[in-house]
Amino acid sequence: MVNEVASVISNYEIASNYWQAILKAPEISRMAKPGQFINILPIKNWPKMMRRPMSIASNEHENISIIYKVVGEGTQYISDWKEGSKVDIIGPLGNTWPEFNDEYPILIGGGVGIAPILYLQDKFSSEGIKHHLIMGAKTGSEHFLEHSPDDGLLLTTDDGTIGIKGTVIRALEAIFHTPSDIRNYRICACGPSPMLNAIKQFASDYSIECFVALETMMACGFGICQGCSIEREQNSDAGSSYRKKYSLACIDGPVFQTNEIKNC
Amino acid sequence: MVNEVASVISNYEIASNYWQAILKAPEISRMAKPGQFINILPIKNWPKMMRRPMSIASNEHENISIIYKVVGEGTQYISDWKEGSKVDIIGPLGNTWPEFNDEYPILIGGGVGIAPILYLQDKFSSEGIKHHLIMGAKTGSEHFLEHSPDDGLLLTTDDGTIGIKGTVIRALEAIFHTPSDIRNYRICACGPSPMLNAIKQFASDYSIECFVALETMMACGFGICQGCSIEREQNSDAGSSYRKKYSLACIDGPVFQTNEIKNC
Amino acid sequence: MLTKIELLNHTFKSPILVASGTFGYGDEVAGLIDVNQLGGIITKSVTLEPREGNAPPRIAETSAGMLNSIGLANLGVEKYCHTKLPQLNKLETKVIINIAGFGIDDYVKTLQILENHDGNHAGYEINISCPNVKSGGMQFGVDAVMTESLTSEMRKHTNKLLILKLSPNVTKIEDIAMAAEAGGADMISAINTVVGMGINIHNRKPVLNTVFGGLSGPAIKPIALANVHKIYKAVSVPIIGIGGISTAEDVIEFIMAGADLVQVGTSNFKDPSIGLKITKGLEPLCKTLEVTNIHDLKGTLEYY
Amino acid sequence: MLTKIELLNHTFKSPILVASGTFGYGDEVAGLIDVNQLGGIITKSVTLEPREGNAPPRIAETSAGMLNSIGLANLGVEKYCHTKLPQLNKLETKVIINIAGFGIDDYVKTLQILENHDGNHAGYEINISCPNVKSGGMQFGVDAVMTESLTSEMRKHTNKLLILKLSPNVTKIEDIAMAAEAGGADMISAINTVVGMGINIHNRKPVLNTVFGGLSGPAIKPIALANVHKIYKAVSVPIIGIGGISTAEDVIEFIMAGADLVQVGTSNFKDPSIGLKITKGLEPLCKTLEVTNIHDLKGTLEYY
Ligand SMILES: Cc1cc2nc3c(=O)[nH]c(=O)nc-3n(C[C@H](O)[C@H](O)[C@H](O)COP(=O)(O)OP(=O)(O)OC[C@H]3O[C@@H](n4cnc5c(N)ncnc54)[C@H](O)[C@@H]3O)c2cc1C
Ligand SMILES: Cc1cc2nc3c(=O)[nH]c(=O)nc-3n(C[C@H](O)[C@H](O)[C@H](O)COP(=O)(O)OP(=O)(O)OC[C@H]3O[C@@H](n4cnc5c(N)ncnc54)[C@H](O)[C@@H]3O)c2cc1C
Ligand SMILES: Cc1cc2nc3c(=O)[nH]c(=O)nc-3n(C[C@H](O)[C@H](O)[C@H](O)COP(=O)(O)O)c2cc1C
Ligand SMILES: Cc1cc2nc3c(=O)[nH]c(=O)nc-3n(C[C@H](O)[C@H](O)[C@H](O)COP(=O)(O)O)c2cc1C
Ligand code: FES
Ligand code: FES
Repeated sequence: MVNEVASVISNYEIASNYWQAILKAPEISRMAKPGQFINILPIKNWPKMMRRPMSIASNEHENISIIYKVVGEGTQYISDWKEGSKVDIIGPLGNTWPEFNDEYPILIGGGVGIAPILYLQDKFSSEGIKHHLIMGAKTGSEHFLEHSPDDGLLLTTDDGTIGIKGTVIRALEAIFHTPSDIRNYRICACGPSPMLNAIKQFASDYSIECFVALETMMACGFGICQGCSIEREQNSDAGSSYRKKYSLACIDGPVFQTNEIKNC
Repeated sequence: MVNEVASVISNYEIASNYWQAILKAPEISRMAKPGQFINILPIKNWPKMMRRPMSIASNEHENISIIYKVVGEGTQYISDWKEGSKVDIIGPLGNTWPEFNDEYPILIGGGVGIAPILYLQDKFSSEGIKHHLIMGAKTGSEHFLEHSPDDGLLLTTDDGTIGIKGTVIRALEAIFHTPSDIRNYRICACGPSPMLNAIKQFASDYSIECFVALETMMACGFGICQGCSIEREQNSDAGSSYRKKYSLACIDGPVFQTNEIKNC
Repeated sequence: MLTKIELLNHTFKSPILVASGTFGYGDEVAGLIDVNQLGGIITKSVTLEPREGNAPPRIAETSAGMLNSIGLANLGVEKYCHTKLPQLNKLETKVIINIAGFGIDDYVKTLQILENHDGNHAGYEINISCPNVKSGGMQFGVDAVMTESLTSEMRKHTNKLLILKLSPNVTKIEDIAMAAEAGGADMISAINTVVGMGINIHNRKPVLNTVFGGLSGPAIKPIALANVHKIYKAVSVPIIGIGGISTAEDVIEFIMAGADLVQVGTSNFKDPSIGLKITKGLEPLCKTLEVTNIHDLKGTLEYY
Repeated sequence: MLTKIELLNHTFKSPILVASGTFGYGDEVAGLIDVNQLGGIITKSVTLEPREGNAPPRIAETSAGMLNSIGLANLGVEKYCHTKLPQLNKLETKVIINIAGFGIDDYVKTLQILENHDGNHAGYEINISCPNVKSGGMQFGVDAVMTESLTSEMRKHTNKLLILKLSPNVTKIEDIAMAAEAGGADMISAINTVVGMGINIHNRKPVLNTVFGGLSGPAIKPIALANVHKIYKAVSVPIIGIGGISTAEDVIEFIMAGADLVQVGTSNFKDPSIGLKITKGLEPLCKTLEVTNIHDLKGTLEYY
């Protein structure tokens, strides 16, 4: 974890209200692993008390990227970043996805939850590991990739404008209703809570291992404020004694196995 | 007084750390008089509670201008205004300089205090009324006009790099030590408190009528908060009963005759 | 009429009133907004005698807030009745006259004088956060017994709305609220400013002439909301929520916490039409929240 | 050494300490800053038994501040002594251990266990703002008599610095400060967080699981400063000023108001190296203010 002044390489809208910023941040880039995030000061005189956490969406050479939606003041300022802007970020923060041995990855991203999923997919792609990627959105204009089922890339939209009509669960069902030899599926997902809870249920029904990257309010991002607590399903052995009943999303997470935690 | 959305015509540095912004604000322009000011919301999400008051420095057709120094967050944001930006201003606020009949005007501006003085000078110039204008600054790079004693324009600098070396008092002395027929001088000044207090003293010593435009903290700018009180030399008859001992700089001022008030 | 409020036989056009000391007497802002569209206006505190107010500096900026020590500058109740009341009578919105004093007598006399004049005002808001000379500089607002005596004494002299405005600078605001209720207050309004201070490090003087002053603005909103909710749990009279309100969402928070009406204060300085903007913003919010009248949201906060 | 402070036989490298609960145990930030350059560190409150803390949500943002209700999550004093104390002993800055409890016994036992372990720590900061089960949910920090008993009881068990940390949620903080002084406290620190609340209007639930929480950050700076100045006028022991500090100018304000040292809390979250940045900023400010040691500024506020 370092506090780095990154410089903005590019920052533009990649789909309707979805933005991507590429940042030159050599230190963080060197250390980062999929699933980790950075904590951003949106502008120099940022009047609020908390930085804005954003998952790392890609990491190449010295550049990391974030994919974000403009939802409030912080993300509004982030979308104003210009090429060459200097921005104050802390990272990499948090844990990473589990080691994959021979498990078959189904990656699912809902909305901007796609960010930490894309970084993981990059890893699988570069290592030539076969996997499925499901991306969910409300409508077609929010997608920035092509629906290509043959390559394992399934898009869903609530309104059916692109890909499968319905939620990502419909895409999951499609995969599981297609005859296949694969038995050791493992889901890695990130997105809005209702989606993750539905996936958690699905995984439990089908007895599939399932990991999710969670979002909570975070004041510090590195285990000090204890604000980002996540209620566990059963007490944890790991971590300090005060992290048995609750885990901290910023250091014990953001990635959790769904059966560890009460709710997504 | 109206709340107007003005559009920025231009905004640039006219001298070292002195900026001028020209705003198209037809309503305010139509009503404004020299000495009056506007109260500015520097940016849309301005996190502080108070607008930033700025004197009107010129008023032509539908355009008013302000001249300002970047001293803090508000003026920093103002200096970021781009051509075409929409800005939220309230005005015109405050009183105006006294009526001139046959009094001979000596106008004095120190630092950014020059703004309300220039607007007044514009009026005299356009009416062909003879006057003197003294402008004081720390150093030459802060001046944006030419020293031209023959036209009645005297510049002073603390370090002597341009014009008369010393404070504006030196320029005043120069005028008063030059033999002249004029007897009915009247000073109108704006600038930092120490300068105004020195001018007040000078005027009193030489028994000259003297008016100053004052700056105080202002929360509302139109007589409601009662935050901008100025202690009077003697009780006032004008205004409400609670404005006898203290005047309100935003409605009873910003222009005061120096012998009305305790301190500048 | 999603935002019309019927309360104690009065109809408020909206739950948004403007707070005492932050809107003058309603006439100063004539060029900027139509006061009659507000739910009501609380006038600047009036006292028995005219007051010049404190020496400058009287205000300072703080993070998301401001400090003030105006010192209740006002023209005194007599002049108020002659110059302000006739104007206020013409307003087509609820007028509530805020009264301040330094002892029970003061308050009662001021009230009596106002009652003796023809006023259309709906009632009185009693500011009990002024330094009380008799108990050695402490404030009424911090003493439950005194609050009850003051309230019941004033209750004898008016049938109009009697609203006690509480100070947050106490250990248990519930006790003061219950005292006001016991004394016969029709409503409680809360909060007045929080005691604060600032220093100009360059001249080594306080930013306010009086050293201590009142903190207001969004900075205190969480404090105000906590106090309103505590009062809501302690009394059954209606409540007016005050403190840091600047958005329609803020208003809903106060109503869910237990307020019936709210007042907007400091935010008026930054945007004199904020009250009307908030009022406009309330309609769509009520629709999103699926209520037919905003009052249905009162106290609907659900605990975890 | 413009900013070195000599106080009660201790040397603080600078007046800037980091506040309890906002800097962990000093090890978590290792990658970001050199803790040893700080004036000191106050560790997260430790209690007799381990505590899991409150259910989420535990934090929320407010204008220029934040609300928290962490619920004193900590590993308990036994484990603290075994896992944290040895690490803290290695620090080359002043360590002050913050203790919280729910009754006098609690506090004293925790202190005794700490005293029975080898610790290089300079002293204890006693957090008396926790809900006290015995007096029905009220807090120690609001009762002068209890504060004095607690202080004098703890005084018997340690010769290290005993610092009482006061709550601002009281009518007269001076009374509590005087009680702590009478009980034998070496110093007073103030303030802990201000009671506040927020509501998520969409799910109609409080933003904190516990409904009420503690407000901190620049929003409360004026409140903190007022409390520090009131305490300064009431007691003669040294004072640690806390609340919303984020700049070197803020530090000077607290010192002029009467503080000897200060703590930076919430601002650490936004900028973990803020403590060191402020320290750097103090040197030039001391020069501008023409003092040879920053301590010369203590209580130099001049009234109008
Ligand atoms: C580990 C982590 C990774 C994230 N990754 C991404 C990402 O890749 N892309 C993306 O678009 N968003 C991501 N988020 C969410 C992102 O942090 C919020 O959208 C952002 O903080 C909103 O800021 P704002 O000022 O624009 O909106 P605000 O108006 O402040 O808030 C809008 C909403 O955002 C949420 N939010 C605000 N502050 C925080 C905070 N400090 N922590 C968590 N949530 C907050 C709240 O639920 C709030 O209601 C992530 C959050 C976490 C915790
Ligand atoms: C009637 C009037 C006319 C003015 N005309 C001009 C002008 O023509 N050109 C110009 O450059 N400046 C003018 N000023 C001063 C100008 O308002 C301040 O410089 C500006 O508000 C500073 O804002 P900031 O956020 O950049 O600085 P901050 O960091 O907020 O403040 C820097 C200093 O500016 C002063 N200041 C801040 N807010 C206010 C306020 N609301 N009212 C008064 N003073 C304040 C304070 O003394 C403060 O120490 C005028 C002030 C008044 C009252
Ligand atoms: C400049 C100023 C003057 C005030 N004057 C009065 C007053 O005369 N009487 C009163 O009861 N409250 C007065 N108040 C307090 C407000 O009515 C209100 O209770 C407080 O400011 C909190 O609300 P806000 O945060 O919306 O401003 C004043 C507040 C300010 C900022
Ligand atoms: C997340 C958080 C946790 C805190 N935990 C403690 C604690 O365990 N013990 C304590 O005495 N104070 C605790 N505090 C209070 C701070 O130490 C400090 O008194 C308060 O936050 C005001 O300072 P600030 O405005 O600089 O944050 C905590 C504050 C925050 C924000
Ligand atoms: S965000 Fe502070 S502990 Fe997780
Ligand atoms: S600035 Fe509010 S009365 Fe003058």
